[in-house]
Amino acid sequence: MSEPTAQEAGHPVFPAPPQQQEMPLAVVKGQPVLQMPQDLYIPPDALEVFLEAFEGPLDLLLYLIRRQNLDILDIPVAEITRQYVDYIGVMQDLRFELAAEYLVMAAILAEIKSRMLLPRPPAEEGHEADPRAELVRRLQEYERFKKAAEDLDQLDRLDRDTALAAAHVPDRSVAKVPPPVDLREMLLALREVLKRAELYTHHAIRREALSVRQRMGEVLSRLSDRQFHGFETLFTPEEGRLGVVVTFLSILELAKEQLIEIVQEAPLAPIYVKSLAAAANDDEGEPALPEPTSDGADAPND
Amino acid sequence: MDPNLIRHIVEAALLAAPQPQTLAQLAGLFPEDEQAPPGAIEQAIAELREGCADRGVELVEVASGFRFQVKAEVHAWVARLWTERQAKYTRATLETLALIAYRQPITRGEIEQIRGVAVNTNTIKQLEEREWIRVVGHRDVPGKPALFGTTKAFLDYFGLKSLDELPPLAELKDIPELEPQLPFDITPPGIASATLSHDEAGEEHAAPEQTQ
Amino acid sequence: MDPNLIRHIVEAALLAAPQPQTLAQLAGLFPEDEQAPPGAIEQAIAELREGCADRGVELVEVASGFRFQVKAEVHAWVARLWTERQAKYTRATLETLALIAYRQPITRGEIEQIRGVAVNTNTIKQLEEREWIRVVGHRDVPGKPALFGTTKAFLDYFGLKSLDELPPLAELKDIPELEPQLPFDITPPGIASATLSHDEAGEEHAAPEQTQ
Repeated sequence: MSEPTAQEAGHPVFPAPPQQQEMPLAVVKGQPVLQMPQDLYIPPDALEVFLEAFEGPLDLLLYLIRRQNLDILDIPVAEITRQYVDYIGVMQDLRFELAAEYLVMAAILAEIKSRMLLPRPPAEEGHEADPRAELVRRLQEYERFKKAAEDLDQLDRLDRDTALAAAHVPDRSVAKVPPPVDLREMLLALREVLKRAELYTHHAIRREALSVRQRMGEVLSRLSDRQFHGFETLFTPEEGRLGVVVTFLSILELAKEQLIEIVQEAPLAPIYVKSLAAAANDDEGEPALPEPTSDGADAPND
Repeated sequence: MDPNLIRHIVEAALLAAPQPQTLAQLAGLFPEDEQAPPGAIEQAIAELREGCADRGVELVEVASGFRFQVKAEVHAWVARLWTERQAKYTRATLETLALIAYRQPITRGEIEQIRGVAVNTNTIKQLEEREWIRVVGHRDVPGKPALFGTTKAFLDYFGLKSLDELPPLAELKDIPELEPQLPFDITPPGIASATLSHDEAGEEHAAPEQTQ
Repeated sequence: MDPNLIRHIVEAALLAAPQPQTLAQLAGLFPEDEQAPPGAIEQAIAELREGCADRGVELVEVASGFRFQVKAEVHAWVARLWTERQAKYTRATLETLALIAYRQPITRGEIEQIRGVAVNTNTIKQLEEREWIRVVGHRDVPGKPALFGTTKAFLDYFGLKSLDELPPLAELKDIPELEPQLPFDITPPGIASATLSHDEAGEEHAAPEQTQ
């Protein structure tokens, strides 16, 4: 028996919990330890503190391994088990669900211990995993995230390390954004109108050069001061021949619709144009508009 | 104590505090054993105020203390943080807009004549507020009705150089394949008139005879 | 459009907005017909960032966009504005959060498996109420346990642009007392190997004693 487990054959060699001493709460391998907790032996009256100080049995085991150099192999299983069972009575007043996990850990340790003590069947020699492997893996895994939690806590975070900068906004009125309109939507709406218009009216809307319509509005705007303007001044030669023609057509159309007046005092004399549709009522806005119904009756000469 | 540090502290505190801060409150940020020298906070405030010349916020003093606030000149943009999308335009609005685009200059009465229903005042106002239509004059008939035309903003919005780029009316009638591509509901022609009456809440039906 | 005006608008908007703003959101402050030129907002951000060198605040980018925040070096003073506001988080909360952050999506059972203790319902609730974590799905196993992931608010709170910026997860550390005796080079058969291979995926099957 040269197995490492053989070394522990003589236990329990662990000293009893040192309740006779005042400060050290436990003694590990003969060394009194002042910090809480010292090893798996938890004095019942310290149990509550103990449970709060550690995040669970893995945390405790890690602590013991890293700080106390506890050899997991050197755990007196029988003693631990006996003590844990004793705790059950104490824990009834405490958070039992937390304590249960420590009991589970004790069971795991006991199981490891017992598996290591048992002789292995020769056939499985070399195949059976070390019973501690799973525990070690879990300890390592837990340690990573314990460290990650500490790193996370070190990050600059709002409220603790920084604060949002904000300026006052004197006017919090909500801006209204008009809806988007698809050109095709508008065209389709128009088509519907035209379909209905054909039902209601005898005159269909003719195809028109829209640039003339646009120019009509522009000419009217330029004439909005109700003054006579030189006929030539309405043209912009830079637009080229087509632009001149469009302007000319729009003037003819405006004249036909009696929206402008064209004056020539004598043959070959200068021609003047004046708006009959001047924006005289512009400033008066809505109230100046006639009733919609009478308005509708106003334009039969279309 | 470094005046720059004091200025940084005052600036950060004014930007972090939910309320305006008085000089006394600002002085209270410094621990007793490391008070800001007398006048240092006033000095920091003065410097911060000047430093706002080329910034989007300004440091102002109000009844309850000092605060940074958004400058009025950029408010129009900042206000868009709290935007509210208006509801989609109704069919009535789109029809009115289309008629103004294709038949300008046109009066409201003429639009009503073609549509067969009265045009809600809000419809016109909506389009005017969007600056897509404007009054280009008044027809010289009794009542002097306003003549509406479209604007450059209208052309810009739809990416048109001129109205000529709108499809001709004749073409419009012959493009049924337009329909399947449209993302919105197309009312089947059969029930179109019935549905249209619900388009706009305040829209009264004009008697069809009126348009003859 | 004047670059200074754009910078003022961006600065004012970032200080006026209750949340960090993305480049797209900032671009949305400009109306359709007067968009900021391409790259202008990025330029404004860069200038504002530089302009913070001699100020008490800084412009940072976090997961949900850009924001101004108090510089860490003056925060100690600014923090006196609030008497007791700094929530301290317990180790249980931080460990749970770290597991969700690094191992998401992860179930509560998987967290418990790694931590070796039950996760308090309040811990999860607290993290959910802070909107640092959320349920991102359910694992397709009996009981359909919820899978948790972190949110943008979590990244924002910790001043991170993405999960990539989390501190790297530590390497597995050797357990010195045990390691030399452990035959890790021998492939452990049976349950042990199955469990070990699930190292990264989060393990469902624990030792039977572990599960509640």
